[in-house]
Amino acid sequence: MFEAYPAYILNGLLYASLLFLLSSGLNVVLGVLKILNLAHGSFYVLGAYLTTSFVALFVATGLPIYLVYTQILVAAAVAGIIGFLFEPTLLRPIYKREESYQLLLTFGILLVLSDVTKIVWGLGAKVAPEPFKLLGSFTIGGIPFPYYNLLVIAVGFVVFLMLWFFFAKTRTGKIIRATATNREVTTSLGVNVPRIFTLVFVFGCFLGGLAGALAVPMQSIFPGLAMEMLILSFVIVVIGGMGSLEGAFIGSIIVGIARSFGIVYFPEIELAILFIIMIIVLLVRPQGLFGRRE
Amino acid sequence: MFPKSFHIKPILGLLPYIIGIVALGLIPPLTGSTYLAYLVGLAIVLAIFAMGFNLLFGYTGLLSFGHAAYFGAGCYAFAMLMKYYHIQSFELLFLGSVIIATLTAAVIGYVCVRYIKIYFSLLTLAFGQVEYALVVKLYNITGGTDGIRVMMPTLLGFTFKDKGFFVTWPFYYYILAIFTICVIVLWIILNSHFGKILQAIRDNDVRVNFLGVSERRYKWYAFILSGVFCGVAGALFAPLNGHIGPEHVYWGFSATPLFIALIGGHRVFLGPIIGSFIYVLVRHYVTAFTIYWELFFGAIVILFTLLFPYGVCGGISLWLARRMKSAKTSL
Amino acid sequence: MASSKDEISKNILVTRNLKKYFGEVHAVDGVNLSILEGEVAFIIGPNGAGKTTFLNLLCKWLEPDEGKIFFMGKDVTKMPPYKLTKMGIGRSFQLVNLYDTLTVFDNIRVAVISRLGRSGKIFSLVDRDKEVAKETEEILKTFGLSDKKDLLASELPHGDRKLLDVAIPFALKPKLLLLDEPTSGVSTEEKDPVMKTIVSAVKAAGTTALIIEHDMSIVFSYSDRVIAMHEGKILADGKPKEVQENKLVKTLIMGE
Amino acid sequence: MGTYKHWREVKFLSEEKKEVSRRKFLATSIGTLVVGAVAGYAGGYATAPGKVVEKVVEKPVEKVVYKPPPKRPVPKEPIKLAYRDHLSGALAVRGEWTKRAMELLVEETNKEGGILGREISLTFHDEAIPVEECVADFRRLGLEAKVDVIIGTTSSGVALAQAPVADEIKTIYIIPHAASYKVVMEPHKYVFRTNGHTGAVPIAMALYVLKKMPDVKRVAHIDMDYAWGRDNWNVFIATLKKYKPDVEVVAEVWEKVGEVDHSTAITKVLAAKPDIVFNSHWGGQLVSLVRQAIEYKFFEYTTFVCTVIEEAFPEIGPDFPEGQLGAPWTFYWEYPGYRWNLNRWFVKKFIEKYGVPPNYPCMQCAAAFFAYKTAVEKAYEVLGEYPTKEQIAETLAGLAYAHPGGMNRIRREDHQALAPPTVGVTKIDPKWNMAVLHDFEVISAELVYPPPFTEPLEWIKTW
Repeated sequence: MFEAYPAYILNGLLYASLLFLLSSGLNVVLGVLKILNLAHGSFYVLGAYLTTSFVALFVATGLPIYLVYTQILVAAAVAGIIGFLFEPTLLRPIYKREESYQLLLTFGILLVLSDVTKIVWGLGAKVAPEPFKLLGSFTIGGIPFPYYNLLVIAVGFVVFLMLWFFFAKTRTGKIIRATATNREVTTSLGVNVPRIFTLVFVFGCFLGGLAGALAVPMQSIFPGLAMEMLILSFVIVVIGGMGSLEGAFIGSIIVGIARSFGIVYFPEIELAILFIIMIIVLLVRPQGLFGRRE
Repeated sequence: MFPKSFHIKPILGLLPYIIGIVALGLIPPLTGSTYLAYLVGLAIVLAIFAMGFNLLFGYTGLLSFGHAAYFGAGCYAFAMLMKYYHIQSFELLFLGSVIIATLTAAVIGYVCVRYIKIYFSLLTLAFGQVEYALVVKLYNITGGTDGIRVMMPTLLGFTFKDKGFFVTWPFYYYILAIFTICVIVLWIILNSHFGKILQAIRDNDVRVNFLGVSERRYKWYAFILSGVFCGVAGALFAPLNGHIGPEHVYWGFSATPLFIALIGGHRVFLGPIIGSFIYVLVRHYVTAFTIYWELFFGAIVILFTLLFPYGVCGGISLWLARRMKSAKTSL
Repeated sequence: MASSKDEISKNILVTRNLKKYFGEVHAVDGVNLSILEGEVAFIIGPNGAGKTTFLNLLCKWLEPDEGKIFFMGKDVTKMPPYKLTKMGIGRSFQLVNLYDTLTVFDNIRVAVISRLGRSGKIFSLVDRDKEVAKETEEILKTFGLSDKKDLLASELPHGDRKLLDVAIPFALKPKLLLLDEPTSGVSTEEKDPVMKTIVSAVKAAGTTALIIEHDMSIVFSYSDRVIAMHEGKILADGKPKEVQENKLVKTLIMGE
Repeated sequence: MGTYKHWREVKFLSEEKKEVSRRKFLATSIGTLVVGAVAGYAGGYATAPGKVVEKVVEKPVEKVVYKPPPKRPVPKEPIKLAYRDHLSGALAVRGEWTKRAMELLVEETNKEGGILGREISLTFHDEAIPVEECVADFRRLGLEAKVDVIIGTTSSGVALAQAPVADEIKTIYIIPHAASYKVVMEPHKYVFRTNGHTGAVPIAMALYVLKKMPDVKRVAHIDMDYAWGRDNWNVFIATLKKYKPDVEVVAEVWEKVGEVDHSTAITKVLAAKPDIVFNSHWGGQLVSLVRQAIEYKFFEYTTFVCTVIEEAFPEIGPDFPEGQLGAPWTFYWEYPGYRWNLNRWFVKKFIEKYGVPPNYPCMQCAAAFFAYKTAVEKAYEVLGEYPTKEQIAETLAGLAYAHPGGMNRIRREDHQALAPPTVGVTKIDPKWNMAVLHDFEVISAELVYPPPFTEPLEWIKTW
């Protein structure tokens, strides 16, 4: 039985990487704009649907097949641009408003986007298998494991490093963190805060779209996933600590591994395992693993 | 930066309330349509649910994401008491459901009120989803996703055969009576000493500690009271709908009272009631005519949050206040 | 100087070796203080001397790291703020935060309701409670806010907001009133009338008061006793005259 | 196309219920000659709809010369048919298919004069709204819009909620998809179900596994963690254990509805090295499970046994592994060897219009549509005037009728159609460039349907 352990751990890391990518977008927007973007799940769905269309188009063009992975980034970018439509028009007027208004507005966007995807891509399940099939799989501990999954784990890790480096080391990163801590002061320093907010929101949507784009080749995308993905990103953001990237990264790994071994040893638990972890963290350390107490 | 609060002195005293209740009472005799009676009954039940939710949201400043858990507790208590204990009398079932819903709210509330702002909301969401997972998993007791069928209970000892008649006449007036009591009780609570303290907690919960009032304990009392109203709504909903399932505990359903409160106006007493009628009627005719009802609803939500942040009643009160100049008015 | 048992019972408030650290910063570093019933004492000192922190420790906004607090002879170090307030300590806030969407009348009424112990009454209409209304009107009159009682707290000019901020704890009829710079942000010519209203109300009710204030002219014209703090410790404590002459106070605080 | 074995005993359509021993069925390889009987009987009885039907019915069936009563005129206004399905949300995957099927059925039938000359007006309604909205909308259709018949519902929860309401609003409610056996556990006058349920199809699946792989021992399963998945698995494993008590369950996985990441489930199952892996996934979840399983070389290590396998055929296309056992739940569009007019007509029209063969949700729609159509025509024949809703309901109870998916007999007691489930093995069909079921068997209804109002697990205990 133990020879399957490496496979379970790899599966755990795979789920952790997807969780981190999914929640990083929400985390960035929450950390800087102090907005809990309920429509974040819709950008995951958009990224996925766009990938299915772009990959299908790409395969039709007959270009060398190994370039199909570019379509994943293209789809994520388009998802980010769609985010650009919403931020200046709808979100900017209510930054000063009470928190419940921001939540409700993003909930409205979630509803609108879920029907838009239905109108554009229809009601059926869509797949984009080429990137997944291309790399084949190897066996570890007697159990086959696709190479594509390793790619996703790697991307998750790389994105974490890039984000950490961006916010800790680069100038713009520091400016964004300053805006997050105190808008008024940063505005007085001559920083164009509204533009920073738009940039950050678009970047959040891009990350959400990237998670969807990376996941769809392994899975499939069908209407109604936006709410599921939103709850998953909630759990990670809470466990890791609001707006904390290190927290989300470590939190994703804990949840990914816990879920993987949970399925193996307690099959009944799969439905509630995420929420139980979330409640334990909220009770023991409400600010999350790495968050700061407000 | 926030709108003017509303002095609770209603403009024309209790007149609008009496007219409203009488008008609702005339629907069955005038129209005699089972369908309309069912729809209005549903609107009233959701109004009670939204009033319970708004006691926390609009008057104590606590935004809960998992309120469907207490409404669902009321529904499931009603259905399971009827199914496993073969209780037929509505009054007994009603009492049992309200008690169980209130206990659920008390237990979950005790833990959640320790936290503020987004932590509170997410913790209520998490507890709500754990209850949802329990309801789906214990499927040999709760029927899981198939839910449980709710027969017609006996009202004051009378049994009924035809569900159509049951919904249009006896149960309709039963709901209306309970609704009137709920409105009066809530109005008194919100205008009582306790109500005033809750509003102080809404504006500045930390400072309330320095008035000699334990902020945490009073938030908990408010949470329990809210649980009572959710239990009442759940207990009325089960026989009206005839069938209850896990979707009444899912967090998606928790967004309904938030919709209703914000559309109606969460800072006005009448807000959730008017909001509920608007919600049920608009939602109902939209879903009947288009499969893209989510688009329609999303647009309404965005419109209201941007242009009418105070909701319908809030907007009307503001407009009246401006025109009446002197007294601060409110519906 | 160890205070003996009887000193605790005689004074309304006694602190023993009270300490509070924020990382290495010793905001309050071992303060021993006794306040007599009915005294109006002012606390002066440069910014960062630990004045506000000390006040926050007394009303349990902050938990002390070390030391003990005795109020009316009882050890209240471990008591939560709302119990302490019930026993008789009221406080105002340096950064004014009122009940913004309630009317001025309601801001005071909430305090009166709590004082009369009626906050738990669910089925009694507060508008019909004559006693609460009468008492609230009195407080409004003493603080000169009667004509603005139907305005919302957020609609008041700054001076009135400051007054309201003091009126709320005063409505609790506390035995000890802690005021954190009640006149800060008020225009200079208005500072004196505001302080006069406050001190006369406090004196009339015989309440002990501990007031943090920067404006020296006000301090020395209204205080019975002045306590000078510097870097978390008490530099000098006594009659206004004595403290004014004290060399240390002159150099460290007055900066002469 | 695969070989088609004839079944020896004609079981079907004999009114008296002869107790059939399952052991005999297994010992003498394939049991009842169902499809053959179906084809023969159906072929003669009802070919293309519309004009041909009148001809057949007039031929007197009994020896006694039967003089049909004078025909009174049929009302002119169109028959209002409301179709309800999940047209949004996670279950919308089927909505797209069933919408196509219903549009085709109504369009073609109207071209040939509708039912008894009355044109059919079809309206679509979305069921992916909270249940109480569904129920309210259902009432509105019956009371306000006064529709003649409501066909639809995929989720059993909604079907259970709406069944009592159908009697309340006295409107015929035919359920083509919702498959929980609980839906027909209580008698309802106006409610009929025209496809197999979770108490029957898993039994057929188990019998087929026992026949195909008699030496199966190690069994694993991945199922959705709600009533549907639970019923499927419990009935399947109970049947298997009844015949082979030494069968061992080596790995269990319960997945939440809407789960997209199956990697851990697949790894756990592979680690247990099972002979077969039972599964009742459907919709997008089945598609993503098979998609991931292929990359995990799942099908080289074990065999898939899936009760709703056809759902994944179009999306997975030629990658679908061959040799997997499966059922299209109840009806399949292609009966190799035996095609009768209704089946040929419906499949030809469907492919003409959409370029893709109709999958099982479409066949289920057709089964429901023809149930109503045949009942109305039969009632009109007997009464001589256009039947009321009540009369149509009485005709439907106990009605035996043909439809493109096979032959149904709706049981009088609980209005459940004894639709014989079809099972087969997957094989890639170059014509459609996707997998199809071949090596086909139709398992007689008496073997798999529990008697009215009995729990399937209790019934299995009594074998």
